[in-house]
Amino acid sequence: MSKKSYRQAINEALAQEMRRDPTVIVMGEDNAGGMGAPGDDDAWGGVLGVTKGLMPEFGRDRVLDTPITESAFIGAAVGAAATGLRPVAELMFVDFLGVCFDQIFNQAAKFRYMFGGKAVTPVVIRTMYGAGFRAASQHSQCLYPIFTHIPGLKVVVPSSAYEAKGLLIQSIRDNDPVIFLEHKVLYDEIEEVPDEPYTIPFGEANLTREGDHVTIVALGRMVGFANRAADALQKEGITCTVVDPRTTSPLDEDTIIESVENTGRLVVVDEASPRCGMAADISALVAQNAFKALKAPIRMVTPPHTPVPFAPQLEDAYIPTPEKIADAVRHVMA
Amino acid sequence: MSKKSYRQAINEALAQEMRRDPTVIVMGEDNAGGMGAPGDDDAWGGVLGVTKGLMPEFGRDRVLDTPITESAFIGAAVGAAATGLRPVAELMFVDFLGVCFDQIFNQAAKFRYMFGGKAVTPVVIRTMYGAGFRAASQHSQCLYPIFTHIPGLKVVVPSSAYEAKGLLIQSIRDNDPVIFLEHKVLYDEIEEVPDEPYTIPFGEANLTREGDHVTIVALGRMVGFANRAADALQKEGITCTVVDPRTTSPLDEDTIIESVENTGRLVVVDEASPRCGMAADISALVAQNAFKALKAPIRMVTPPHTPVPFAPQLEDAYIPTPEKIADAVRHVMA
Amino acid sequence: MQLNREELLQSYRTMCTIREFEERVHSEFSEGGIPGFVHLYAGEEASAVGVCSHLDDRDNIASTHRGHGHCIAKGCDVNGMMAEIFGRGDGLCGGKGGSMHIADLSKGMMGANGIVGGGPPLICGAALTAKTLKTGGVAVAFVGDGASNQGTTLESYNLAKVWNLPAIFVVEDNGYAESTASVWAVAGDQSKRAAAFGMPSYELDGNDFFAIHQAAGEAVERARGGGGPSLIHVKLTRYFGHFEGDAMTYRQAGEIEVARRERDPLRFFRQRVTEAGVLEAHQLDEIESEVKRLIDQSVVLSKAAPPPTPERLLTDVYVSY
Amino acid sequence: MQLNREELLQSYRTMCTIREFEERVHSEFSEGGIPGFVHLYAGEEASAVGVCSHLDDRDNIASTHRGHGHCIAKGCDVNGMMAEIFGRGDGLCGGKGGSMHIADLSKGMMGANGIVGGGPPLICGAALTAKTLKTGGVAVAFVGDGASNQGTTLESYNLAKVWNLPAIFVVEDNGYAESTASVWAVAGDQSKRAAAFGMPSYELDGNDFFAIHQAAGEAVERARGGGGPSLIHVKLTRYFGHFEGDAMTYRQAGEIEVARRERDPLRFFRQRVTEAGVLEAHQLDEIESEVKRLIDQSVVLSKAAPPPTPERLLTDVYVSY
Ligand SMILES: Cc1ncc(C[n+]2csc(CCOP(=O)(O)OP(=O)(O)O)c2C)c(N)n1
Ligand SMILES: Cc1ncc(C[n+]2csc(CCOP(=O)(O)OP(=O)(O)O)c2C)c(N)n1
Ligand SMILES: [Mg+2]
Ligand SMILES: [Mg+2]
Repeated sequence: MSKKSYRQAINEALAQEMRRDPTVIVMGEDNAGGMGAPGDDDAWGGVLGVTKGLMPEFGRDRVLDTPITESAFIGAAVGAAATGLRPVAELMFVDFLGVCFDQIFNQAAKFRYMFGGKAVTPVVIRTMYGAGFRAASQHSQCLYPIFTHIPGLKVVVPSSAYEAKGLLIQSIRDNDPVIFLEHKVLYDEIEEVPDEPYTIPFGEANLTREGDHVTIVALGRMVGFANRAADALQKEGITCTVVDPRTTSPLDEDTIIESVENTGRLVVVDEASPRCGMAADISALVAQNAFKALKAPIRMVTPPHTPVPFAPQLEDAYIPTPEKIADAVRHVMA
Repeated sequence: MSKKSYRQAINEALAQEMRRDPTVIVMGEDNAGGMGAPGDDDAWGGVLGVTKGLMPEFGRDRVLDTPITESAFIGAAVGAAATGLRPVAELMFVDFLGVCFDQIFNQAAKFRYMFGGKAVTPVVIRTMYGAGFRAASQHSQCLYPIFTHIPGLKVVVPSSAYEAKGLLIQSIRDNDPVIFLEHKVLYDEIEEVPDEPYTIPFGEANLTREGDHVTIVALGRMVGFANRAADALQKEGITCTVVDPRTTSPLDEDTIIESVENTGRLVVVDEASPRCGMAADISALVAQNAFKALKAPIRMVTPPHTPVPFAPQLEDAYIPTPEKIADAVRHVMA
Repeated sequence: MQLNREELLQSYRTMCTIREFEERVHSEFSEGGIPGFVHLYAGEEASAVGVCSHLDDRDNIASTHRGHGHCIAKGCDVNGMMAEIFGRGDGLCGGKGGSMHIADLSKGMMGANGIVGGGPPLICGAALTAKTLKTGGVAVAFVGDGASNQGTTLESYNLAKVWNLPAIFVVEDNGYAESTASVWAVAGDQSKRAAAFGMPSYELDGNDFFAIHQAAGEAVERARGGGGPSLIHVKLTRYFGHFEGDAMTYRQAGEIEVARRERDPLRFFRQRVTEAGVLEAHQLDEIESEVKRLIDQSVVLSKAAPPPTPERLLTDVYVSY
Repeated sequence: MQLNREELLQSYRTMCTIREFEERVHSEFSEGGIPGFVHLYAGEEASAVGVCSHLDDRDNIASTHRGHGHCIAKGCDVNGMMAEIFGRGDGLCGGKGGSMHIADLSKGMMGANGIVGGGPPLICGAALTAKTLKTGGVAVAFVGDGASNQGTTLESYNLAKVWNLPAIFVVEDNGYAESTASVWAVAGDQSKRAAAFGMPSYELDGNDFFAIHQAAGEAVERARGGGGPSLIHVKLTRYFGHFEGDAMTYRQAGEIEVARRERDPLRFFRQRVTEAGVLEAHQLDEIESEVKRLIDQSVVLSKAAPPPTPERLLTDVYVSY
């Protein structure tokens, strides 16, 4: 056990799995960096340094830099997975899915079904998401509702360093295509993380706290925000259960429903766009399956239906905050 | 007024708008067809003949065939729209969005916002969707929840020939990027359609029937199914309001909420995949905003979370049916 | 690359199997027994067989919507294929894929593909597996003239070269992408495209099995030896419409008849081997009759087979969920 | 193509403006005043200006993440640009776009772009508009060496040629895509790629304004005259990191210093025009001082300007909704 950042936890998960299993390879733009360039060889480790140090240990044959051709190399990861490797491919920002989505949603996701159960495609696509970096509309999206919509994909949204390590190791060992979403603002957040490898199963939500009055379901970076909101509400005598589903597909429906059955109230917090988003998905689940338990309307806390703006003041107003979450809880308590 | 098929209604809308406005152009794979080939010139009119006859009237400069390069030509439509044309581009099957999605969701959808309100991008992307053709996993998807998720896009899902004509003319005259989704199984369905041009505004739902007990919200091909279910239920003394939202973005939230406030019960029917889909989106809207009116759990009728299978028996089991809709209504009435 | 008698007989048998399979699917489709979209490969047999006769189970191919020929050439079970096309539960994909999604990964057949340009990136991946695990395998992407313009295909040329992959791209240029002529839609030319990405290439008559076999042999040898990717451009004719039901008004009247009469790859093969005295006509005739029986039987079996059981709707989405 | 004195002075002024703008953004960024990702164009000025000096308001360009130079060369307001980069309400995009999304459609500047390869398809569209409406306009896509591999770019070459569009593709090859060298990532070569799609091309020293101006003039003339697309490949050096904050460990020590000393496009220009006696050094010096004042002022204005008002979060998503 030692303090590790979210970035380090991910890096360690990759390194440990690569040591364990020679079929695990890593690829992406500048994942080592410096390919063909006169300076350092392991120059980058991806644009935010997450894969740094892997190439010196595992070599260029297992840590591959790529040209900027996401269709070709994400597709190559898919094809390699279907033929015997366990590639972990980095789609730098999830916002870039538009240039390679076919290989993910029509190929990787559907092979097993279309081929009558005969294909196994253990590919992991690591990708950065989320607002807060002043990176504007094309580098700040969440987009995991799109992956969640697609049958055949698994979708993982780790909320902390501990979660990231265990979920990434699980992702690599999993035999289905997995989209692993890393919130760029969390990379430097630090917590105690075991040094040895461990897995966190998919589809098992984590109750980060338990309370009596309201169930808050939150994802990724929003889990921390929900807990901050719950801290503040506690002083007002409102206690909350905060559910981190960890994976949006599979989704731990039972834990969510059970919690709402206990509290009778639901607030869903998500940083993704609201329409056909995760907040709606979870709200609908509860409205269909735990309606009788509900004492108040469900409340969703999401950004507005707008692209992510650049100016810091606007971006801060865009992202859900602990204050907005607390307000929503107060609203369902009223 | 005369009987027209859904296909003819769309074709007529295109022709009338092209006559009215010389900046309207049409493009897509084989939209005329026969380009460079020794036989007929207007050989195809798109793969299911929807644009047939336009090229002979408007010429090759306004009805453009394209190579099979969706990124390039959908992007070209977007770029042309931003510089003064009103292109109607055909993405043959919506399933192909994966090879061109960036130009739609990061370019067209975001220009206006990113550029501080200075861009106008009046592009229409016509595309075929839906199951029922035994066309298997990569040619049968709905996928409009993905477009609906994206701020900046408008999304239109016409449920009949009359709707198709009015909504397409509106789409072409609209100044925002519009995704216009044509259900391939509806092309040969016939109804009375005015001969003259008319528009149907976006964000105004259509009540195809009114009843007291249950609100059924249904989209596209499912509108007809919902009405068949309502016919059957009527015999059991259950009367339904069937709401066709017509556009999923903007969504006529008020009409949906108002109807649920009247009936107290909601069934949402959608042919799209269930997770983060339209059924969830509409259910969540109601669970947040009309909760007090609800007398029973909301019920969603969708396909399962699987790709679309090929075998007719499986595909028929995949698609929601009038029977399944009626069952859901009975369930919320119980 | 010399072929012995056994190999020649085998090649002819495979080409005949494809031809007969497709002719039969054509007639069964028009009788209404086959659901969905079906794209036939008849007329293009020399390409699939000329290339795949160099491949074994280490090697992978990715195919297109027009995939039956590639499947048969790569060793997929013909009964399983026919049953799949009929949508039967014992089809090669359990009836869940259909004509556009036939695959058999155990044979290195990574799937027909409903997405134009879907295959080349996958093939980069299969080639990467071969290179990484040092299996000695190669990977082949078949693409049409239409697919040769798709960004996914062009990107794959670059990636295959940059990563020095044992990959081969076979551009099957049948003159049309749906109703659009390749002379119009393909700017420049295929060999120059290969050269532009630093790949050696071949321009071949796609009716000439021997030319294709020779070039593919070189390309496969180069790939296996670590020499990187190649491109093979073959010009050929499809004997049926783009899909079954296509009225083909964009084609020249008599175009197919002329091709069948003058450039049939099967007849071309027969002529070459009999004229050279390597095989005798009756040997080839026997193969044809055998193949006919085989395909007849596959249709009989498929028609008799039951559809998938209803619970199969929900299986095979994930390995575990 | 001869340039008169006025044009030469104007070209130098634009190049200086870009250089000074970028140097200033660099120092302001390191002081912490500028949010987000910023990619600087310093060192590449001759390309933007050499090309854009042939363009007017009929003409459109699409730029990249490294867009400031293209914006300035196409006539975007420098104060508006600086304010945008600082995230101010009076920025060219109201503070909603930032460095990666500066656009001014009224000037034919269709946007910097956060997506590598995002621009070329758009430019096919702008060229199509020009062709359809017979405006006489042309459209130019600037792409990096990294972007030159992207499928969207390669598809656009084909579409531009097939549709015979008045389009020009300028590949700005600064040797790197992020930390990856173009000699590694770009298989084959750029001119052969152009040839592979049937386009004429130019291979140029990107520090030589005059060579670029000459070639771009030809390409623009060809496009305006209905002669279709061209490709211009320029080799140049970026003087800063991939983005601000990049430690550039992948580069050769001293690489930038050498380039600045030996191949600076501004110095190159100065030398040529003064040696030829067309302009005098003091004229150029004056321009430099003027530009410095202009940029100084833009920074002062930007710093003083207020952020966007909160309600702007919700505006500009649609024209109407
Ligand atoms: C991405 C994508 N775009 C369009 C289609 C529709 N489509 C299917 S086959 C085809 C023509 C392909 O032509 P070519 O590559 O020459 O292959 P051929 O049919 O001639 O064998 C088209 C346009 C598709 N399936 N996928
Ligand atoms: C589709 C996509 N992939 C990756 C990136 C991340 N990215 C931004 S700039 C860049 C390098 C671009 O290199 P090049 O085209 O040579 O332009 P340069 O930065 O050298 O001007 C990369 C990989 C992106 N923005 N979009
Ligand atoms: Mg073809
Ligand atoms: Mg570069």
